[in-house]
Amino acid sequence: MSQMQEELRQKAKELLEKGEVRYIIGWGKGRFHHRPPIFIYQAEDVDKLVWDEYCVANLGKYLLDDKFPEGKIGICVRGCDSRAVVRLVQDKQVKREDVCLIGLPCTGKVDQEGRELVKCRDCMHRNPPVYDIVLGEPVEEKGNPDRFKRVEELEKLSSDEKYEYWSNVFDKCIRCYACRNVCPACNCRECFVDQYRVGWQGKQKNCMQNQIFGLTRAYHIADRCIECGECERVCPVGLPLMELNRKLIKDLNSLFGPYEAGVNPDVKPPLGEYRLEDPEEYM
Amino acid sequence: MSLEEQKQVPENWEPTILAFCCNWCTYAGADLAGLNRMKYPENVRILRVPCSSRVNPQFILRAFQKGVDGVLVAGCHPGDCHYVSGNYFTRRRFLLMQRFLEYNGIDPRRFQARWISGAEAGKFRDTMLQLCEEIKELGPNRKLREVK
Amino acid sequence: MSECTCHENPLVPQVCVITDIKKETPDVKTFRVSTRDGKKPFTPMPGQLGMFSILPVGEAMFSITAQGEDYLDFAIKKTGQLTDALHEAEIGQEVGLRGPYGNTFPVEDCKGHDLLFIGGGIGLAPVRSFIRYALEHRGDYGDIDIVYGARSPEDLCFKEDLMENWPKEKNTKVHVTVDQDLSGEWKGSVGFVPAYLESLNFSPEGRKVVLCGPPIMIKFCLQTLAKCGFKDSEVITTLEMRMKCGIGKCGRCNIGSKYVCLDGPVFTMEELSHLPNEY
Amino acid sequence: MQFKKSDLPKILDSMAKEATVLAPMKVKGNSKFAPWGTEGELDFGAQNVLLPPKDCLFPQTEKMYRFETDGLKVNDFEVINESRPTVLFGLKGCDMQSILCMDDVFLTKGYVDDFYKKKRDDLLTVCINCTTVAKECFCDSMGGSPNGHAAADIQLYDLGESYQVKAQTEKGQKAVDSWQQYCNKDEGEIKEIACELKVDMDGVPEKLAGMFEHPIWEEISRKCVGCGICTFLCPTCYCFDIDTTKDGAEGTKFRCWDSCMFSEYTRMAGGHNPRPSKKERVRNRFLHKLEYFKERYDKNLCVGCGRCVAKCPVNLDITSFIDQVKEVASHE
Amino acid sequence: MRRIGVFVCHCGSNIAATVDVEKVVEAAKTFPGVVYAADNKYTCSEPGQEAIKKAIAEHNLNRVVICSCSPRMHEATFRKTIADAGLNPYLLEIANIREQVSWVHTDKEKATEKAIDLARIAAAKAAKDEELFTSTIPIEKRALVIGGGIAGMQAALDIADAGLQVTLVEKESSIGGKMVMLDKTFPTLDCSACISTPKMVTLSQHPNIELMTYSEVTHVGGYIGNFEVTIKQKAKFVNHDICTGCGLCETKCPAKVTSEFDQGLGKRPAIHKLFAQAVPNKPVIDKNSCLKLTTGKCGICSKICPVGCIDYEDKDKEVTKKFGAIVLATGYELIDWTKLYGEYGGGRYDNIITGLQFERMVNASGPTDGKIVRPSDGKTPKSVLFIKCVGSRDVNKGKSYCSRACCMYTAKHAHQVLEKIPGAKAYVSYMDVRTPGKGYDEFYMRTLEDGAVYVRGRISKIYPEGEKLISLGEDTLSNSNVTLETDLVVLETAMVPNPSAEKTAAMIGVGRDKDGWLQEAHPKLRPVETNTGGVFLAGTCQGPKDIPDTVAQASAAAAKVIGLLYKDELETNPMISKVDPQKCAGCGFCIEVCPYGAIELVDFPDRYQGKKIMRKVAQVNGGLCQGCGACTVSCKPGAIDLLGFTNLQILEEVDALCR
Repeated sequence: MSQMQEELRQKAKELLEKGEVRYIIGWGKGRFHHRPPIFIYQAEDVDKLVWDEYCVANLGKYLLDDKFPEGKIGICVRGCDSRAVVRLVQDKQVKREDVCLIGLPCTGKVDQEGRELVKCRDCMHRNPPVYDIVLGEPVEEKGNPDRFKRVEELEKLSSDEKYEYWSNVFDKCIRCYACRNVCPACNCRECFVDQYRVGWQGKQKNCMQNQIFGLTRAYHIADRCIECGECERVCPVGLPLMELNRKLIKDLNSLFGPYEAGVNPDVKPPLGEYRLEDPEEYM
Repeated sequence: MSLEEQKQVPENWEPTILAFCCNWCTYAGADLAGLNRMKYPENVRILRVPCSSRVNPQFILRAFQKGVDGVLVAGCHPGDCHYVSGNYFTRRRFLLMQRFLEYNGIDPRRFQARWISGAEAGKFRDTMLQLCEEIKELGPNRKLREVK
Repeated sequence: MSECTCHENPLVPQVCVITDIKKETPDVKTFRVSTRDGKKPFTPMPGQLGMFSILPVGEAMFSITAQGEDYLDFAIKKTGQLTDALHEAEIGQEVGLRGPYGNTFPVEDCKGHDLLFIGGGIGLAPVRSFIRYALEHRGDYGDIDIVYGARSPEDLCFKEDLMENWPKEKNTKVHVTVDQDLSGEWKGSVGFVPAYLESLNFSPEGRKVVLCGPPIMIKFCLQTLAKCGFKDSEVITTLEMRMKCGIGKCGRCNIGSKYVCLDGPVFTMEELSHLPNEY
Repeated sequence: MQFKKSDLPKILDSMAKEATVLAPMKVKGNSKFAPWGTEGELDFGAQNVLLPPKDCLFPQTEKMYRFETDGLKVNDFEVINESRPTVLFGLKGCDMQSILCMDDVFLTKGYVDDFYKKKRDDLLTVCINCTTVAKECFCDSMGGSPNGHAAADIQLYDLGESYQVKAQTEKGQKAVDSWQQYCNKDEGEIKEIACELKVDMDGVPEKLAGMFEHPIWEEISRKCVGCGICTFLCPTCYCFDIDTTKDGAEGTKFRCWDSCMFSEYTRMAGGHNPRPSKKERVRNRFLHKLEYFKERYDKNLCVGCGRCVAKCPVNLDITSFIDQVKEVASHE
Repeated sequence: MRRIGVFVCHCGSNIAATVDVEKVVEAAKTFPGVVYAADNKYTCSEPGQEAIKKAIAEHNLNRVVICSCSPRMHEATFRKTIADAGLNPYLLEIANIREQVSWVHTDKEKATEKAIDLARIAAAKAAKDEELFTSTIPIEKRALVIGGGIAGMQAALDIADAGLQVTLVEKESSIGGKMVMLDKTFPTLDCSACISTPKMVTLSQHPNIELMTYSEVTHVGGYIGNFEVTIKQKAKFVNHDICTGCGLCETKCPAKVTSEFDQGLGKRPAIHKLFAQAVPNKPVIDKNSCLKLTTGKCGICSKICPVGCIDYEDKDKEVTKKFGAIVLATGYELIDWTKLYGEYGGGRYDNIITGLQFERMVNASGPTDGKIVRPSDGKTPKSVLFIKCVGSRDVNKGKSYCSRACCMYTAKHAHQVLEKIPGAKAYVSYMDVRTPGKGYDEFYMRTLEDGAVYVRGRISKIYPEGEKLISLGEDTLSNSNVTLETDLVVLETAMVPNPSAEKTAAMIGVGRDKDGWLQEAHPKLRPVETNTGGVFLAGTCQGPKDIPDTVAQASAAAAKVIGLLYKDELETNPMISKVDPQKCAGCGFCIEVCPYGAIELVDFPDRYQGKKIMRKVAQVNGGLCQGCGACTVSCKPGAIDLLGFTNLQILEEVDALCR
């Protein structure tokens, strides 16, 4: 891992010195084993860049803080970040030519106690699908055989048990909106939650309002979720949000054909188009 | 409200069913059912929308939140949509939403979609009969419901 | 400053009635409010605000522009969801009211000074409470000058005060300007308030300035006043837009360690210069 | 005065008879102060309970008053302010200190928040000293101590097999009297411990006072995602918003937690927002925690509980910030 | 406070019978925002509307809710009423308590409760109604007529006579359609060519009509008043500007193929005029049968052509024009009976022909110069059997509907046989005889008097025996089987929609009914309009009909087009989508779901981190947007909203439902 870190620092210095990018987004040292995102403007600061098994946060969404950059932005992208950037380009929030993607094949990350993260265990694209530069050799993809196992388990429950399960989950939600703020698919200028005038969603924190927020947000990103698992990772009360998103992805695949968000920039999200021969149940 | 309390049903309980009907087909079908004096139970409230593609899945969540027991989204047959492709999108959205609600514990019969054209008054009446009967059998819906 | 006396719980309003609605401009109305039994809800000092709630829509802070024996006047501009509902209210409608909140204009240490009131658009409403107070205690104050500007002639608030009542008062001069005049009948000056203020060229000796209006106007007026030699301690303004709960608990109105609801909304520019530039 | 750890459940049951006893528990994978009796097991572990105790004094959603309009008339407001005697059992030093901060805010400076006051008067606080310390705790650098708190009604000291009891207020004394049957007189030897994470706070508020325009804010706020984790998990954050649930003609006015990190927190009528970007918001939160509150109430608003350090998704951590403030020259 | 007035209608007894109207009025008074509620015997009548206007003035209402019949019925009427009273016409909500309550429920108490619910919902929506204003779009003063049969010709002539420019597009090489194939037309028996060819000539010489034969419409974009239509002119290989139509090339062309125009009875050369009196009277080369174009060997026609107008290099040309209105007159085809009726030989026996083939035979300019012959041996048949309803009124084999015109033209055919072949026998096997027109039944009676034998029953089988054709059937009147031995059998087959019309209709967005006929807006009230603005129907493309009805519809469609193009600009539907630039992030997902391409991304000046920038924001074209609302759901933050059915209004309706 540290050999890659040297390569990354070398490439970053080179890009900054040649002026190809104005700054580079990567991971830096934080308290304990935290590797918070870091923004390197000067070539001599490249030594702050870190690449080890603790670099966990998704960097894609920071491009939204600088939508009209003067120069190019360099950004370290693992598999999930690269898919996040592809989605942001598809959503026309980021111009592909404004960004220089430094691809880093990733073998999975660990949490503060060294345990493999759930999101990396389930990762389907360890090599960045889209990049401008790639460092190191591609890692072999291990895929995720039981990608929908948990979803299938839940589907077997009776409807009361399912409701009991999900209302327990949403009873714990404290409405901190971390899941929305880290999600690359959530890039609206004004979220439906903040639109008190239209009144989609109440501000009260109770099980029912949390459920409405959770279900609505899951449905909004149904065909845009890149399964990066950040929402589950950052949730302070540990809600299993990916089980909602994966259910929608499973149905989308079975109903309208296999689709993985953010892998191929030309494939459009399925809910934005239709085919005459879609499955028909309402005749 | 624990699940057991939810099971008791007040005796003369009548289900409240909300139907989003597309103005060009199903709403016209409902009018035709009226013209032909076809009879169906009083539990359904019809909301007119320009096209079934106007119905936002969030309205369905809002309906269950406000205590509706069953929701129907009805529009033109694919190919007949007055707005050319409206119902194709409706079909995609609600095939997904139906499975999603079922996954969250809402009985799928509580939320249905149908294609009913302006000429199919009979089919409209039969849908209403079938819907009311199914929801009456399912009992009041207390899931996702706002406690007053 | 007088305590809020409406209800033992400071966050719960008392029920009052709108007794009169006067249309000042196309988007500003003055609402006269008194309690159900016709009395004055509370006795505010100039510059204080009341929390006005239209049920079931919501509540917001508005300055008390005038007060009488048994009523309080609020001049409110139509800008959002709450004010929309308010502008559709009718006479006899019951509303919730609590207050008064905020500190007051420094009526005491302005005594003996000349007063220069500068208002922009709806900004005249809070300043008017001090003007009326000064005119009631005319002897305590020196010359009074009122500089007021609005977008267009029909956007001028409190026209009868501006045109008839105030000019008749002893050595009180009213200078009115409009940003642009499409109708053509407007005889007064045309131009923005800061430029107009500069042309009037007031001398800073013994004069205190009370300033309130849109942020852009305040910014340029401050520059003009500095040019005329006014010291920051002489310039007083009100930041009532920042107020939310009124009782300094909800944490929203802080500028640095000061809470606008408790330590403001009236500040001298000198006090504000010590605070972080975030208002 | 001591009682054996095995008697603790009995004591809690006895208190639960006429008051709601809240104890730090793990309930369905959620670590919070839960009423004694809900299934889940007590958790006096090193890591502080995730959800802060402020929820019992200042609930996340609190109904204030109900109203009903018919036509132009509004009938009288019906205030909802019922509260039961509660016991906050197993408080750590930092959480106790946070309650004192909240008392200053809600009970002083001209207005007394009636809702808070009623709940505060019904509250009995039972503090416990920390036997182990989490790596994020830094309460002793912020004026607190892991070994108990003087302001708690009752202070318990963990002696391994039993708890040493020390009533510190007459309210506490009254409660301890009711425990007599379980207690014996001897005194145990109390072990003192200290936090691993150290932060040097002196001179920081004064230095921060002059750092409003400092470039450090731009640098540290860049990585913030603007979510509400730090504010909702912080025991001392008290900002709230007031809103209404409308149901036709009647409705309820309620207040709910709000976060200064949300983008529309200071958006005013007409759209003007004095804190438009993350930089202003992060700056305001840190300055409020470390400087503004100190100036106003002469207390640090950060009690060093370490919850935000642990749970911030991008490790925007107040301790690192304080270290940076110490190093950097104040007027760059 | 919104000042809402609620008016509950008795509709005589239609509503009052099962809904306690007074109770609804009392309940309406308690709704939030309602300041006045009243009932009315007939709200849509003159006194009813006056009562509304008076109430609006008296109580200065600013929102109106009317509980009456379906909005599809009287929404326009009531909008005009409140507009006359000075209110914006869109501050109106209608609760349908007739078709969807009183007529469909029996229990009065529950029906009243439902009516109250619907009134409350309408009042909740009305409270959030905003004033809407129509905007205007320019109109292109040109009409396009697709299909050159009698329907297309009549419509084009009427529109052109009104002084408007018309383009008539016909896919064959000449206009005339099916009518010009016929010999005589019922009931007057005047010769079809005599009444249609003069029309064709006046049309070709009409200054306002641009005739584009041998052309097809390939793309239709735009909207009412501003259609952009791309027309492909198929390569004619003959330069019509120089060609004099002398016909020399036709006589010399060696490639002979079966003539579609003669329904396969005769032959025609590769270079051919569709028929003798074709308009334009100039030939085209059929590129599939011309030897020069298929094999490269020949070229006789170019050699002998006196003016040298043959051009083998001719290519298809596409031209795009703007039109204000479109008339579809794509006509019909006959059903392919050979695949459906094996019992009639399935096309194996030459002497079983269709009605149109019979028409071509009996037509003087037809392949047999007017003589009725047996296609097998060319002899004159002594006895002819006509079978009606072949494919029509036959649910399990053919079409369920009646093709309307066959009864009359079968009587005509029988009359022609009896008249042209002295001593011949004409049998007609029928289920019913439908003669619904002026002079129709008298014509049928005369055919009976001429000696036509009408056998009431269906022919179940036909098989050849020697030279004769044996038809087995029954005679339900005498309740006996019958066997008919005839020389010739003519099947009067069903009309079916023109297959190429399906593609054209899909391009324009016009629907088709269950049988494939183009879908009219309303069968009784708007037979010549479609649900797509600015598109009209004429003739059999909308359903089987005879020539008098076709011409009537063609003139009706023309009247509609003239009515539309008479105005300089068109008021647009105000209930369209609108974008809030502050909420729109320019993601463009609404563009993908909009069926009319009414949304585009435009630059929007804004400030971003202190800098002035231009960012992309969606914008709705008022003329194109039809107000379906699909975009509002694809827009997650709700930046685009549908006026008249806003998210806020629908949420209010759902909230009001369970109060």
